[in-house]
Formats: sequence, C-alpha cells, structure tokens
Amino acid sequence: MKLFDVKLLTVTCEILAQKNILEILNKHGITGYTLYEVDGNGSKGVRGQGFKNEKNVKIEIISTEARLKDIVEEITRSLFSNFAIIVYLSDVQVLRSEKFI
Amino acid sequence: MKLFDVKLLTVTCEILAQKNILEILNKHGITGYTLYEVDGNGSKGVRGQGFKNEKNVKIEIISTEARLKDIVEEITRSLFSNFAIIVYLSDVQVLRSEKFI
Amino acid sequence: MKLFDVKLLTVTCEILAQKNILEILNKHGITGYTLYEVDGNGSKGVRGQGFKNEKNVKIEIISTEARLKDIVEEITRSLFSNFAIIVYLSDVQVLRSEKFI
Amino acid sequence: MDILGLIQANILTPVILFFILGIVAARIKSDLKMPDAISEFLPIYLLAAIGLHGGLEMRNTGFSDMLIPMLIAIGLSLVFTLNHYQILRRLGKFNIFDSYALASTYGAVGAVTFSVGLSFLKNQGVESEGYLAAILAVLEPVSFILAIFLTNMAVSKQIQSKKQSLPEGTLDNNEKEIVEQNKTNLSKVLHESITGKAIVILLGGIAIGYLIGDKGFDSISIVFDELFTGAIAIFLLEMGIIAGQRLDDIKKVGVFLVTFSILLPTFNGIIGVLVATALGLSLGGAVMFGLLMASASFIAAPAVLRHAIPQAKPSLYITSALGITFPYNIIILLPIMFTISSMLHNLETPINLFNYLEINLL
Amino acid sequence: MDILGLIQANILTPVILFFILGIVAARIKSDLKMPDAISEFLPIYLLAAIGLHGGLEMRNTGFSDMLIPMLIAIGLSLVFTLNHYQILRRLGKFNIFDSYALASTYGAVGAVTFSVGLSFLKNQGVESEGYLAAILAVLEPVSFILAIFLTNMAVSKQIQSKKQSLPEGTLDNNEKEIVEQNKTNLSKVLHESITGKAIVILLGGIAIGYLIGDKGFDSISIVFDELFTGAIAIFLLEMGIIAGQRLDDIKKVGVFLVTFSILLPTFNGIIGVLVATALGLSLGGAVMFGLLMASASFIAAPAVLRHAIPQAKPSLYITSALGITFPYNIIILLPIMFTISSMLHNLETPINLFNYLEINLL
Amino acid sequence: MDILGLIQANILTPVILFFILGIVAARIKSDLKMPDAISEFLPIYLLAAIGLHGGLEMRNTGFSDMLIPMLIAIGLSLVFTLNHYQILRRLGKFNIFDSYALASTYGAVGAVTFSVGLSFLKNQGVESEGYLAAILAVLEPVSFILAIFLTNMAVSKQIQSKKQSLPEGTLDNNEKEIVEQNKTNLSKVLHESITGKAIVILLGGIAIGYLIGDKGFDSISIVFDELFTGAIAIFLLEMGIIAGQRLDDIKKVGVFLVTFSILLPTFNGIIGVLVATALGLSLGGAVMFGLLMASASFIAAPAVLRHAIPQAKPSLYITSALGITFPYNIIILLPIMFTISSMLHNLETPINLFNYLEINLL
Ligand SMILES: Nc1ncnc2c1ncn2[C@@H]1O[C@H](COP(=O)(O)O)[C@@H](O)[C@H]1O
Ligand SMILES: Nc1ncnc2c1ncn2[C@@H]1O[C@H](COP(=O)(O)O)[C@@H](O)[C@H]1O
Ligand SMILES: Nc1ncnc2c1ncn2[C@@H]1O[C@H](COP(=O)(O)O)[C@@H](O)[C@H]1O
Ligand code: NA
Ligand code: NA
Ligand code: NA
Repeated sequence: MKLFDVKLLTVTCEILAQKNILEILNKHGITGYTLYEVDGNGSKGVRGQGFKNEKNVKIEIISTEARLKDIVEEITRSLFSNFAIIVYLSDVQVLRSEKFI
Repeated sequence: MKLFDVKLLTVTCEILAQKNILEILNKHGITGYTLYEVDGNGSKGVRGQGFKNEKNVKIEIISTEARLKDIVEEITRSLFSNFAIIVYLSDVQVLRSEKFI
Repeated sequence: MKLFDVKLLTVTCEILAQKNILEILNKHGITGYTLYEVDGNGSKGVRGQGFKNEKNVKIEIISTEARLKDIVEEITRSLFSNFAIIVYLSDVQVLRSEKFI
Repeated sequence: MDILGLIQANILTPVILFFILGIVAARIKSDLKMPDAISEFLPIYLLAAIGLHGGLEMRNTGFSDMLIPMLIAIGLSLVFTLNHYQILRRLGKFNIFDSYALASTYGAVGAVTFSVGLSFLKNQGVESEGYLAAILAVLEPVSFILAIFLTNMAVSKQIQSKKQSLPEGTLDNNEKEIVEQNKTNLSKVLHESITGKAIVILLGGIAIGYLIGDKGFDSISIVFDELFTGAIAIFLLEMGIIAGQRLDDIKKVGVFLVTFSILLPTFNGIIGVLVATALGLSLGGAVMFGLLMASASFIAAPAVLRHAIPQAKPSLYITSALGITFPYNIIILLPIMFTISSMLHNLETPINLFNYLEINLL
Repeated sequence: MDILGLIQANILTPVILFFILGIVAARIKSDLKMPDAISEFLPIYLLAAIGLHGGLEMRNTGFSDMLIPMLIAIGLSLVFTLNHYQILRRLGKFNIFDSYALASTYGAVGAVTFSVGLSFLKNQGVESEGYLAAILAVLEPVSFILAIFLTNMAVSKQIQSKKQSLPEGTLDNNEKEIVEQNKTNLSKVLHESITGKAIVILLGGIAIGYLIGDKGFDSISIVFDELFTGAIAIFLLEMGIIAGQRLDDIKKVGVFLVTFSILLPTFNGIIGVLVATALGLSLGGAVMFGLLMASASFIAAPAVLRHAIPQAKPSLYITSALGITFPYNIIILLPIMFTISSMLHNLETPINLFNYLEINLL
Repeated sequence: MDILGLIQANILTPVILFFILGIVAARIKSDLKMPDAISEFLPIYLLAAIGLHGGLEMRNTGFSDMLIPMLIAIGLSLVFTLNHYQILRRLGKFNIFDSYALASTYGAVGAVTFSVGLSFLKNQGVESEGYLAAILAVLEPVSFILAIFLTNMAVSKQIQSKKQSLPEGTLDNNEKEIVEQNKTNLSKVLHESITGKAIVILLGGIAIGYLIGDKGFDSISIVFDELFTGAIAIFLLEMGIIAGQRLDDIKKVGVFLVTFSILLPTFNGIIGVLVATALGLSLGGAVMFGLLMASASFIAAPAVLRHAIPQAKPSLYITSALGITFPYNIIILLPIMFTISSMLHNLETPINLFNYLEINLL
C-alpha cells in the first residue's frame, strides 16, 4: 500500500466568512473539502453562543502544498483583517494522490 | 512526560457507510474511535444538504501504523468503489501508548 | 509566505469534563481554542447516545510545545483517573506565530 | 367537480402551496431551510400520528376485514416491483443494480405521500379505512426484500457461471467474499427493515391507538390530531426545498426515467383504486390504497438500498422518487384517483344514487 | 389607561416576562438555553405566521390601499437611514463603516419586534392592517441596500482621490480589487437580501394566505394562529438569554450609542405613528407602522453587513440593536406609541365620539 | 378500583405506552431516536409548563400554607439521603463516593417523573396543590449539597488522619490541592445547582404564572397547558429508548442495587403520602408529595455529580435511577400511592362521607 504525502489546510473562521472561503477555493479550482460548525474562543472573543450567525465553521482541504499556499495567501490578504479566523497546515498521507491535486 | 508516536486515521465518508466502517474496525479489534457529522464536497458532489442520509461522517481512529494500514486496505477494497469516501493518515503523539494498540 | 512550527493539542473527553479543561486552559493563560461535540467509543464505553450529558467534546488548542506540555501534565494528573478522556499532540504550521503563544 | 377543477383546488391548499414555496425558495437559491432536528422529528411525528389514527379506527371497526386487502397489497407490490424491473432493464437499459434499486423504490411506499393523502381526504371531508396504516407498515419492507433477494441471486449466478468457465479452485477470495457478503446482506437488511424507525413508530402508534381507544386519545389528540395538517405543511416546505435542489439532477436521470416516474405511478395508482374498490373499500380508502401503490419511497429507500445494493446510484432513485413522482402524486395523481374512485363508488353504490334522488325529490 | 399603567400591564404579559426571565438567566450565568434547532426554527415559524395572517387580511380588504403607505414607509426608511448616518458620523464620530452599518441597522426592520407588536395588539384587543406584513418584507432590504451603495461610493471616492494625487498607472492591484469587489458586493448583497430566508418565508406566507383564504386556513390555524403567542414567549426566552449575555458589552459601545439606541427609535417610532395616522391607518395599524420605523434589525443585519461592510464592528450594531433597542421597544416604546395612537385616533374620529355619546345617552 | 386494576389502567395510557414503545424500540435495536434538539427542548418546556401551572395555582390559593410542607419535604429529603447512604455503604458495601452519589440521586427529585405524575392525576380527574412545583424546585439541590458536603468532609478527614500519622510538613501538594479543590467544589456546586437550567426555568415559570394570572395565561394556555400531555408522551418515547439502551447495564449494577432501586422509592414514597396527608394535603397533593420523595434524579444528577463527586461511577446512579426506578415509579408506584392516598383521604374526611350520604339520600 503506497501512501502519498500531501497537505491538509484547516481554516477555522466565523460562519459568515464561510462563503468567502468557498469562493476562494472555487477560484483556485478546489472541489474537495469538508466542513463543520464549531465553537471557539480567540482574539475576537467567545464564539458559538447565541445566534447561528455567531458560530464558527472549520473547513478542511487536502491538496498539494503549492496550491494550498496560494489559497492561504489569498485568505490572509482578503479576510484576516476583518474576520475572526485562523488557518494552519499539517502533513497527511493519502492513498489516491490524484484525488487531491 | 514521555510521548509515543502513533498514527491517526481519518475516514470521511457518507453517513450510510458509517456502519460498514465500524464493522471493519470491530473486525480488526479496534474499540476506540471518535466520530462526528460533517458536510463536504468531492467527486461525488456536495453532501450535507437535505436528508440526514445525505450527510457525511468523519471517523478518527488512533492506533499503530500496522493495524491502521490493514484497516485502510480493507476499506479501500470494500468501500472505495461504491461510496463517497476519503481516508488519510497523520502522525500524532500520545501519552498512554498501551491505550492505542 | 513564512510558516511557523507549533503544536496542536487535541483533547477528546466527556462533555461534563469540558469545564474542567477550560479552567485548566484559563489557568495557563490560554485564550484561543476550538471545540465541538463528538460521539465516541473507548475504554469507558460508547458515548454520544441518549442524554446530552453523555456526549463527548473535542477541544483543540494551538500553542507552543512547552505550554501545551504543561497543560497535558495537569490534565493527566487531575482528570485521567475519573473521566473518559484522551489527549494527543500533533505538528501544525501557522502564519502568525505571535497569535499562538 | 371535474378533474382539472379538483387539481386546481388541491393546489390551493396550504400543504401543496408550502411545498411549492419550498421549491421556489430552492430555485432562487434562498438560504431558507428547516433545522435538521425539525426535519428529522417531523416524519417521526407524522408516522406516530398516522399510526395512532389507524389504531383508533381499527379498535372501532375490528381488523378482520384487513387481511384480504393486505395480502392483495403485498401481492400487487411484488408484481409491480417485478414489472418495474423488466421495464427498466429491457426498455430503459439500466444495469441490474440500478434496475432493482429503482424497481423497489417504486414498489415500496412513501410515508410522507401517505400523510399528504390523509390531509387531502380530510380536506374533501372523506374518511378512509384505519387499517391502511397497517398496510403502509407492512408494505414498507416487502418490495426491498424482493429486490435485494433477486439482486443477490443475479450476482451469485454471474459469479457461478464465471466459475464454471474456469478451472476449479480459481474462484478468488474476492468473489467468495461477495457471495458471503450478499448472504449476510439479506439477513441484515431484513433486520434493518423491520426495526427501521418508520416501521417501529408506525406499528407502535397503531398498537397504542388500538390500546388506548378514543377516550385515552383525548388527552393527546390536540398534538397528534389537530396539529397534524399544520405539521405536514411545515414538513412539505422542507420537502419542497430538497426537491427543488434536485430539479437540476432531473436532466441527468434522462427522459426515459422521467417518463417512467410519471407513467408507472399513474398506472399502479389507478390499478390500486380499481382493485380496492372491487375489494369493497370506501371511496377514501380506495384513494389511499391507490396512493400506496403509486407512491415511491424516498426517505427509507436510500437507507436500505445503500447497504443492500450499494452499486446502485442513489442520485437516480432519489431524484426520480422525490423530484418527479412525489410532486406529481400529491398535486395531480391524487385528484385523478379521487375522481376515479368517486365515479366508481357512485356507479357501484345504488344507495348513494337513491339518497341523491330522495334528497332532490323532497 | 395612562402610559405608566400601560407599560406596567405590558411588562406583566407572558411574552415580556419570558424575555426578562431570559435576561435574568443569562445574568446569573445559568446554563439555560434553547437548542439551536429551536431558535432557528422559531423565526421561520413566526415569519410564516405573520405572512399568512397578512395574506388572509389582504384577501379580505384588497391591497389597493397598500401602495401609498408602502411607498411612504420606504421613503421614511431611507430618510431615517441618512439621518442616522449624519448623527453617527458627525456627532458620534464613528468611522464611515460603523456609521453606515449602524445607520442601516436602525433604518431596517426587526421581524421579531414585529411579532411582539402583533401579540401586544392582540392583548389589547386591537386589529391592524394586514398589508403591514408586506411592508415589513419590502422594508427588510431597503435600508441595507442604500447603506451599502453609499459605503461603496465613499470607498471608491477615497481611492479615486488617492489615485489622482499619484502618477498614472500606480493604482495597485489591491485597490483595483477593492473597487471590483465593491461592485460585485452590491449585486451579491442585493441578491442575498431578496432571497434571504426572512423575505422568502414572509412573502411566501403572504402569498399562501392570500391564495387559501380563511377557509383554507382553517386546517392549519391551530398551528399558525393559536400557537403564535406561546411560540413568541418561548422565542423571547431565548432572545432574553442572548440579550442578557450582551449586557456587558453595553459598556463598550459607549454612552453616545446607548443614547442613540433609545432616542432615535423613539423619534422614528412617533413620526411613524403620526404619519400612519395621517394616512388613515387604524389605531393598531399606526402602532405597527411606528414599530416598523422604530425597530432595528438584529437577526438579518449581521448576515447582510458582514458580507457587505465587513470592516464594521458587529459588536456595535448587534449589541445596540438587541441589547438596548429591542427591550426598550417592546417594553416601553410600544405602550407609548399605543397611547399616542389612541389619542390621535380619538381626536380624529368624530364617529367614535359620536358612538361614545350615543352609548352614554341611551 | 383495586391496585392491580389501576396499574393496568395506568399502563394503557398514551404516556406509559409511548415509554414502553421506546423500550421495545431500543431492545430490538431500532434506529428510532428523537433528534437531540427535541430531547433538550422538551424538559425545558415541561418545566416551564409545570412552573406556570404551579404559579397560577399559588396566585389563587396564596402560599402561606406552603411553608410547612416545604420544610418537611426538605427535612425528609435530607433524612432519606442519610438513610440511603447508611444502607448503601454498610449493607451494599459500596465505596464512599458511590454511596454518596447514589444516596443523593435518590434523595433528589425527578422533574420528568413529576410531569408524568401530573398527567396521571389529570387522567384521574384529581387536582394537586400548586405549590408542589415550588417544592420540586427547592428539593432539586438540597440532597446533592448534603452529599457533596459529607463527601468533602470524609475526604478531608482521611487526608487529615494520614497527615497526623506522618512527620509535619509532608502533606504533599497533591493532597493540599485536593482539600483546596473540595472547598471550591462545594461553592461551585452550590452556584451551579441554583443556576442550573431546571431550577431557573421552574422558578421562572412559577414567578411568571404568579404574575400573569389566569387571564394573562389565556393567550399561551394552548401551548403550555393543552399540549402538555402530548409533549410528555413524545418525551417518554425518548426516555424509553434511553432506558431501554441501559437495560443491559442492569446486570452490572448487581442485585443489591436493583432491590434498593425498588424498595427505597416505595418506602420513601409511602412515607411521603402519609406525611403529606397528615399535613392536610389533598388526595392528589399527597400523591405528588410521595412522588417527590420516591423519585430519583437522572437528568440533573450526572451534571452535578460528575463535577462534585467525579470518583463515583455514573453508570451506577444513572442506570438505577433511569433504568429501574423511573419505570417502576411511573408504572407501578404511582397507582399504589394513589390507592393509599385515596384510602387515607376517605378515612380522614368525614365531610366526604357526609356528602356521599347526602347525595344518596336526596
Ligand atoms: N490558539 C487557538 N487554538 C485553536 N483554535 C483557535 C485558537 N485561536 C483561535 N482559534 C479559533 O479561531 C477562531 C477565530 O480566532 P480569532 O480570530 O483569534 O478570534 C476562534 O473562535 C477559535 O475557534
Ligand atoms: N480534497 C478534500 N479535502 C477535504 N475533504 C475532502 C476532499 N475531497 C473529498 N473530501 C471529503 O470526502 C467526502 C467524499 O469525497 P468524494 O468521494 O470525493 O465525494 C466529501 O464529501 C468531503 O467531505
Ligand atoms: N483509539 C482512539 N481513537 C480515537 N478516539 C478515541 C480512541 N480511544 C478513545 N477515543 C475517544 O476518547 C473518548 C474517551 O475515551 P475512553 O476514556 O477510552 O473511554 C472516547 O469516547 C472516544 O471519543
Ligand atoms: Na409504490
Ligand atoms: Na427601523
Ligand atoms: Na427522592
């Protein structure tokens, strides 16, 4: 069983930024991602109480390092200043590398 | 504080394959796992809108590399062709290695 | 784009231990974390059916290795014997290292 | 009232209008949707209410006259399933798996459709036999079990014939596993079908209704009777949204399947009305019997079929059952069947005619 | 009844008391909260009920007399938004983004406030014009669209003037992108506003109510009419909890904004009552019209503004709208406006006076 | 009606039958379950309804006669808790932590049990004193606080004696921390108990009911009164499912605890009925008072005890309280206590007898 090294990008942000993130992914030709609602705490305060609009969402994208770095750059530029958001990368191994380009 | 290197297997698949995955884990003697519902997008299209049956689930199993590779192989063989599913492995460090055999 | 290596601590535990974990984080000066409800299985049995109190929660904290090790030590000491709980560390890369101290 | 008038009147009921609103919302890409918990709760509630209602009726009327209609319903459902398979496989050129999956989806019944049917009859001021809820419960698994059994047979035979054309002992592990798996599949599916939440709550509701009787029902009738139509309206909003999201997929299922999704329910439904009338069911009962035959399953089907025939494409059977047949059934076929049943019951019941004359003479 | 007496009586209604209970629960840090699914479902339900009710009324009364009040409401809403902006920017010294965000939050309408207003009137035994629900739907996006348009203009102008002071061609990509983005923003926001779930369910409800009429409504009136006040009470418990959690933030928004959050709604609301009375609306209709003018948006606002004016701080507009204006409106301003409207309608309607004399003479 | 007849009649009510259906569903491993949001919402709703109802009654009857029963209830609850501890520790040989946890679980009250009791009485056409809802609220924390206090005392003493047998200054940090922690635990638990959602919504409901009175309640009575029994039935379906899932664990808790879970509630409940009758409570009031004594907590208990006595095994106290005592209480003990209370109230109230004669003579 051969495994391939790729990267996993995790974006945790306020739910109202979800659309912006998905648009950026779309622009970069990414069609695979996983997302789910989470609560959280950070520099923009506790999130996840009260209205649905005040929840966070976590979006995970597996792809190549190069592609993900482009995406991280665009997210940084367009969303970091106005939204509650963090992003991080980590290493994962997958079976079908062609699925995650 | 001594930490031990083990592997984390993540399976993201359509919720109706959850039973199949848990049966495979069971067959391989795995009793520890964590799971939660997620939404997603991939080659089988957007998932998570509409009926509960059309959601995804993410199942995470921490164990030894050898054991997890066996599991990945069985999942590949029995589920990859018919279900919306991805699997990936990553490295994690745990305290009580005996808990994750 | 410069990335910094930091650690991600994941705590998966019964939901009634959530308060204890957050208090420990607070004591150690941690203000950033992400959390969400999950189901699971482990040495303390299947969790997530029935009452809300019988669910699990997953808490993720990105910070420096030193700080997270202190936290892991306190969690080990005060919660391991009485609660359904696992903890693990992994490597992640972030953009703004000052955000995760 | 003529059929067209009845269809128009049917469209102007809250239940249908909320469904249409849901479709519109989905088409204009509105973010309107029901919270998951509500859309999971409502079918449980509706089935409990249907069950209770059926049980109460059966307590009053007994269930001795239920046996024949139930056996005939089962028989029809099996025959229809086989018929669907032949049409889909031969004329539609679908593969075995898709053919069996679709055949059983249309051989099975739709509990939501049944709810809408009840509210349609309520609106017309017409009653139906209580034991139809029991037939609904019994029909749920029947068609799936047949289809799964036949799929397994077909797969085994394929492997068998492959095996015979090869030197002995070369049947590889993989194929052995498939045969093995198919066997366990069938027993698992049987267990899952019978313990599936729809059947449990429906049969449980029937039993409870039967045991408590009208007096016991009093204390919960506001929840399980008076709120019923409003709850259906809310649920149909969500069904409309989901159906609306699938409308794009209709292009993908192809003209053949679209035609199938309209003609077959019409055929099955009208046969159902005729047979039920012949069996002596009431005007409303015959409509509901027809609806049982006409309806396709879209909530239970995926849960069963993804395990039993995972090779079949769910986009085919969900899209056609929910996106085409369901709206067609509740908007157009229900009034058609009602008209047919009215005509049949007026022909066959001279007493009605007599009453009619009498009233006019006095 | 004098104003104070009316306020006191208003406080002692279940709806207001549940709201206060929610605030108390949040202040003592209780873990009491509604499940998310319930708090997402209730606004959908309330808007559907408001819409249905409005549609039913409009079917009875026609909507020819709706046009003038609606146009005037739109005009007032736009004028108020501009007025808010001037006050916030000049007197309050807020930056452009916060000023426009706040201005439009208060120019917009609050659907929950509207529900409470309806239940307040019900309690007083007073009716209101059904078409006000339609005005609610139309007013939803108007103020946001104006604010977003003006924000985009302001940003473009800034960039333009910066560009002119520089050698040609140095407008960097970043700025081009901002201009570009603002344009697409406006069209996106327009689409999102109009397809937003609140408007869709409200307009849908109105259409359905109009189409089904009282007879069609019968079957669902228990869900959409009789449960209405109880549902508001439950929803206000949750609103109280959320408002209570935000009370600490009130210190952060500053004295200026707190004062604004009370004075402006009062001013807008009373103008609304006067104008509506002049337009010939009924006692209750004038109160609801005033409430439309007075209310601030706190559910729709963040969803729209986070995309359209992401630079604005949501803590400002949510805290002031939900934490200050909403409680003030439903507890104090409603009775004030009701008293004013009662006085105006007694002055202006000699027939009432006549009735009064007649009754006393007989 | 004899006890057996009453038990049988009780079983044939929707509430109990839905509970049994839930157990059956769990035993046959059906996938039937309520969405989480619904099972979280229903207890809030039930407690609000209980509270409102109690508050309305107290407004009519005053609460001067509430003090004595409440103090006696608190006293009994404390005495029972101590008694449970002795039995569990000495006879049952449980460790300190499990003994105190179980003792307080059975000393505490079950709000769901209370709801079922109210619906049982409604069914029998019997009223109960409104202030019992207030006693329910007050009893919630009492037993836990005692148990936690005593556990802390016991732990401190253990450490103390260990310390004395060692040279000074060797009490290590770990133990100091435990003592420290126990102190903070108690105050935290006190705060958490009193601000716990059950108490807040219950006391809040009582206050609101008291303030609004019957007239104010009118507008929400359909939600908080008429839907009550139906809502309990739905909630008991879910309770049945959860209890059914735990039936396997009953083997693990052992024969001693199973016996305890039946005998102690019976004993406490009958004492409760006797005492309440002696205090002058009505037939129904005495039954509810007995039920307060007999019921064990299974929703609040884990939330409190996991923090306060984390060493205790939740599988013990949840399984016995929910899996054994709850079904026993609502199915069998309620009719028993009702019969006893009926007998006592017929004996003690010559007026009733007199009425009886009078009616028969006329
Ligand atoms: N150190 C951290 N570890 C894990 N998650 C974090 C951390 N900091 C922030 N987050 C998550 O990111 C969201 C936005 O962070 P912020 O922009 O700092 O408010 C928070 O609400 C958390 O969900
Ligand atoms: N590149 C990806 N990154 C993260 N999650 C993915 C990716 N591709 C697929 N997934 C998840 O895996 C599920 C099944 O994928 P697929 O079989 O490609 O439809 C999707 O619905 C997503 O939740
Ligand atoms: N091997 C494992 N892999 C992933 N999650 C686990 C594993 N073991 C335990 N867990 C999670 O940690 C929780 C507590 O574990 P335990 O204390 O072993 O019952 C479980 O309910 C699971 O959610
Ligand atoms: Na059918
Ligand atoms: Na306004
Ligand atoms: Na007790």
